[in-house]
Amino acid sequence: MIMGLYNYWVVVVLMMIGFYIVIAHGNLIKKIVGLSIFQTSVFIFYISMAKVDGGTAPILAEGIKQYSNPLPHVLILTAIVVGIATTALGLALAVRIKEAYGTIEEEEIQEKDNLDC
Amino acid sequence: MLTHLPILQVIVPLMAAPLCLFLTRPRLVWLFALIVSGLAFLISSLLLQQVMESGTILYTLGGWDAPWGIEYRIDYLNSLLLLIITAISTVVLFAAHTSIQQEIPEDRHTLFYILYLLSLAGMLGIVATADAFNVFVFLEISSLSAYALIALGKDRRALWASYQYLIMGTIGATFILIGIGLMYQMTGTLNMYDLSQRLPEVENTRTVFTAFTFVIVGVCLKLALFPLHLWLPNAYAYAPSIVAAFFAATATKVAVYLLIRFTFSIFGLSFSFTALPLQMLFLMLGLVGIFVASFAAIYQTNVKHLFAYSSIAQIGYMIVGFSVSSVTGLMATLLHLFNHALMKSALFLALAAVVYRIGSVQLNQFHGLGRQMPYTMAAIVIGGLSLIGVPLTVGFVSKWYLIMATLENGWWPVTVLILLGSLLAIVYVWRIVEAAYFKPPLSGRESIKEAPLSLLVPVWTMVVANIYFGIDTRLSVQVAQAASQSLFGVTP
Amino acid sequence: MKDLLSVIMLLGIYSLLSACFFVAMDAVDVAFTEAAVGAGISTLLMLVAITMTGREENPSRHKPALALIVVTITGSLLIYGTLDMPYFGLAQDPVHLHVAPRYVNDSMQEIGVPNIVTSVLASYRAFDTFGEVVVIFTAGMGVLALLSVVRRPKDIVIDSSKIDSFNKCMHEEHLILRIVAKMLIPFILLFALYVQFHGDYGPGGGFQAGVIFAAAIILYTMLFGMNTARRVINQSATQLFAAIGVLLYGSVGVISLLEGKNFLDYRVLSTDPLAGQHLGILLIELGVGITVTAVMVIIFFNFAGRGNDQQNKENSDS
Amino acid sequence: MDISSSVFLLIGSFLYISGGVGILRFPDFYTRMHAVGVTETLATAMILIGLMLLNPEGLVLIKLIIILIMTLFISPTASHALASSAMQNNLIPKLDKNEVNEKETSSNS
Repeated sequence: MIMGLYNYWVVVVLMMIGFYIVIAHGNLIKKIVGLSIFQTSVFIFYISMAKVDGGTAPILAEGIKQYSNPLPHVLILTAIVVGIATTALGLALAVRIKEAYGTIEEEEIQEKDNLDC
Repeated sequence: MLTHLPILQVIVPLMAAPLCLFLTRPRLVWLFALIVSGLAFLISSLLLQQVMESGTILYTLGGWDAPWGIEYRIDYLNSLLLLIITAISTVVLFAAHTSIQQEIPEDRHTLFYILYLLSLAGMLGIVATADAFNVFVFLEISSLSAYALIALGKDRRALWASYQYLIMGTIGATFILIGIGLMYQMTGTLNMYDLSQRLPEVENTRTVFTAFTFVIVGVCLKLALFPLHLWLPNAYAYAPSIVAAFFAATATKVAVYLLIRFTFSIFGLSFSFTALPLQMLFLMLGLVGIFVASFAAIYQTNVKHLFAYSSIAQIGYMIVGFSVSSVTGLMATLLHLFNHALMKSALFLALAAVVYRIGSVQLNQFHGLGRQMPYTMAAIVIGGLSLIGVPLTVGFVSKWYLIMATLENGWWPVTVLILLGSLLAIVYVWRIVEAAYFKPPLSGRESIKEAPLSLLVPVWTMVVANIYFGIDTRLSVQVAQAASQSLFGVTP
Repeated sequence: MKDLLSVIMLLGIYSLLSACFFVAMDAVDVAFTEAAVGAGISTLLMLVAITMTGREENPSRHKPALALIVVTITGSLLIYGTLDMPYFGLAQDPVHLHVAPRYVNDSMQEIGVPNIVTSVLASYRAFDTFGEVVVIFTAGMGVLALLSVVRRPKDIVIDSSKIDSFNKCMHEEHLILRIVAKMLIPFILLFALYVQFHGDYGPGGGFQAGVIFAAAIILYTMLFGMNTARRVINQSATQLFAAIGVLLYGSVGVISLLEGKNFLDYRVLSTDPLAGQHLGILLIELGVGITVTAVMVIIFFNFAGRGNDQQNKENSDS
Repeated sequence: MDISSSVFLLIGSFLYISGGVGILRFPDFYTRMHAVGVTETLATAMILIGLMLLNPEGLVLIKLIIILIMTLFISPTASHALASSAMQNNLIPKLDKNEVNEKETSSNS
């Protein structure tokens, strides 16, 4: 059981590290870093399930019988692109927030908002 | 071409968006976007007609059969949603040109329309597809454009609201992605229909249970179900008025659709309501959501905030209907989905008109507007009556079915609570009426005029729709009934 | 760690390591993309962003207890979920028995491309990829809506005389870097084209090629300055290119619609279905490549342009 | 052939490790850079040559040669860029061998 599942357990640990950074840290850039780790660990999870022991990369060649599953690879290619798109937009927002509020710390922004109200 | 309607529904707005970059003048872009949205509306009504005549429509993309390629599957449920989204989008776009003149800088107008069309296409894609991963891709298209659209708001708080929405939305989407991955791992397929066939074999595993939980939590984040609603009020309040009108009427509806699709069509009724104490949980969350959000709405001084909290309360009603898990209950949810879209678009469009004239939506700025902008204020009053659920408005119809559903199950305490929730709605709507009609106009503001016709026409279109569908309920009830019956597997 | 620069560098290393892991897991295409995107472009964007937002993180006052509880619940739920999972790497896992075998066994006869990932990506699930291109396009438009700076024509007139003198003094400083970069850039561009058109046979394809192509342009911009790069690369033309890529992809689909087949059915593109598939994949990969390049360049230019603009403002204030 | 390639690979790995030790043990930025910059170029070259000997024909060989040439250009340039930007940002190289100074830099890093 340990040999069969350890890969997924590592993924869960990575995932939770990323998730923790997203919700616990107040710095906007760091939140995006956490999001990135979170997403990358999901990619690792998908790719792990595609692996077949003794298989090779899914590029057809003569003399090879066993290939790894190509479908998760395709899904993750798409997901990586979605990830970078989110990162870019999040960073753009962080830059604008810095210009508008003069800070990228969550608590200071909340304080300034409360003053506005 | 009629056989290609399902795909045209999505790709028409999707491909129109990049085409906008080739048009030079914002006015042309607006006209183009309006035509595209109108075309999408036409397509969706044709689709609904086809579904009513010949049942579910299947469409395979790229000519590959379903579990291998991606498939579109249009039934009553999707076609109802498609119709709502395209109709609201067309009416809202009609008002967009006037409204964004004041709220968005001139050089961003073209980008605004592009992002708007992308967001529309993303929502249509989520609703039309029958492939679980395709849902994720289109979810991201609609959410990314939503973040950018919200951040276009004038106030700097719009940026912060948009950032919070981005974080919550991405966590939600990633949860859905994990859920889809776990389902795929157990079944080896991504097609929704295929999943529903293959999941029962493995439904007693802990992995499927985890997959279900993750999907539900992810969708609830997008849905802004209490207590995951924290991103919603600010996002709606500080976004440009037009964006708020569009999203308040459609975005959460798409999330409700996903919830229904995943629980009923993929995991199946028996699994969904036995694996978790889902019924009790959703009933509780829905009711608590109604009360907390309604009380919060009463204490708001910003009218957009007020209506945003009222949206959260209305989502509570939909979830209560959902948790009844009977044909009537689901029907009430679908009807409320349809009706709430009508109400909220009318209300937020009317607010857009107010912003256009006085530049603010603080409650204390509303004083005396009842006489200065009579048509706009009348629209807000009718929309508010509809929120409360007064007879002859759409709000009455859906509340009626909701109460029927709870009584059918013998949940009379729930019925009482729903009625109490409506009383709270009276309180917050009354605050606006009081400010607008019973307070003297503010000094220095005597010259405020009625909103221009280009804003009044869409507002009143929605108001008339509110009344029309409140009196003539044939279309909405028939479609909602057919949809919920097919989801429960009852043959009519 | 309070220094955001090192946080970002570590994130880059993490991405590169996960790319290595993907190679070990036989996912070469994914590894390629992760190396180019995670370790390359996203690290770069974050670095540009922290030049504007500052690299120090404030000491935090938050209470992590709630976050810890949420994370522990989610984590234990996931661990609970893994217990019934099919074991890692076994050939009889359900993932490998349903749907996927057709891709492995029949894609050669149906599509005729050795790289199965490419054939699934570009033909069986081509609509997902279309969605992916639109996601990238959306991100580009979103960044444009958030960050683009309106240039007054006055600035540009003053610029052109300034650029040359500025360039000369910079030339001394970055002599070695510039010469090496000048030698490298053609190779990078060539490599991008290779990846673009070799995607059918080996790892690679439109997306990776687009990122590499954009990397060459970004390298040029970093070394020779925004203003010099602006002379070469026209901003509004880049935006049009982003649109053209999406439209190219979409119009391949529309052609099949007009021919009476379903959307993105490439078999109509040629009399021989296999040749049609080939042509279709080539065209859509080209569309992906164009859009990705254009959008990456748009994103970088807007970030960097915003930074320059901020500096100019500070200078004129002081 | 196999033996010679393994010898090259071993030398390369040893150089990498010594570079890594250098990063940890050397006192300040410039010496650390020196340790990595010098060993890394040579180590990469050694490993690439080792790989070439393993597979001395065909497309792979050409690719390896191209990688080798590129590395010979890029890694010294990267070290140069790092060092010069450190210099521009007023990081003063440690010149005296004062014990106190050494402790400061190691605690800073």
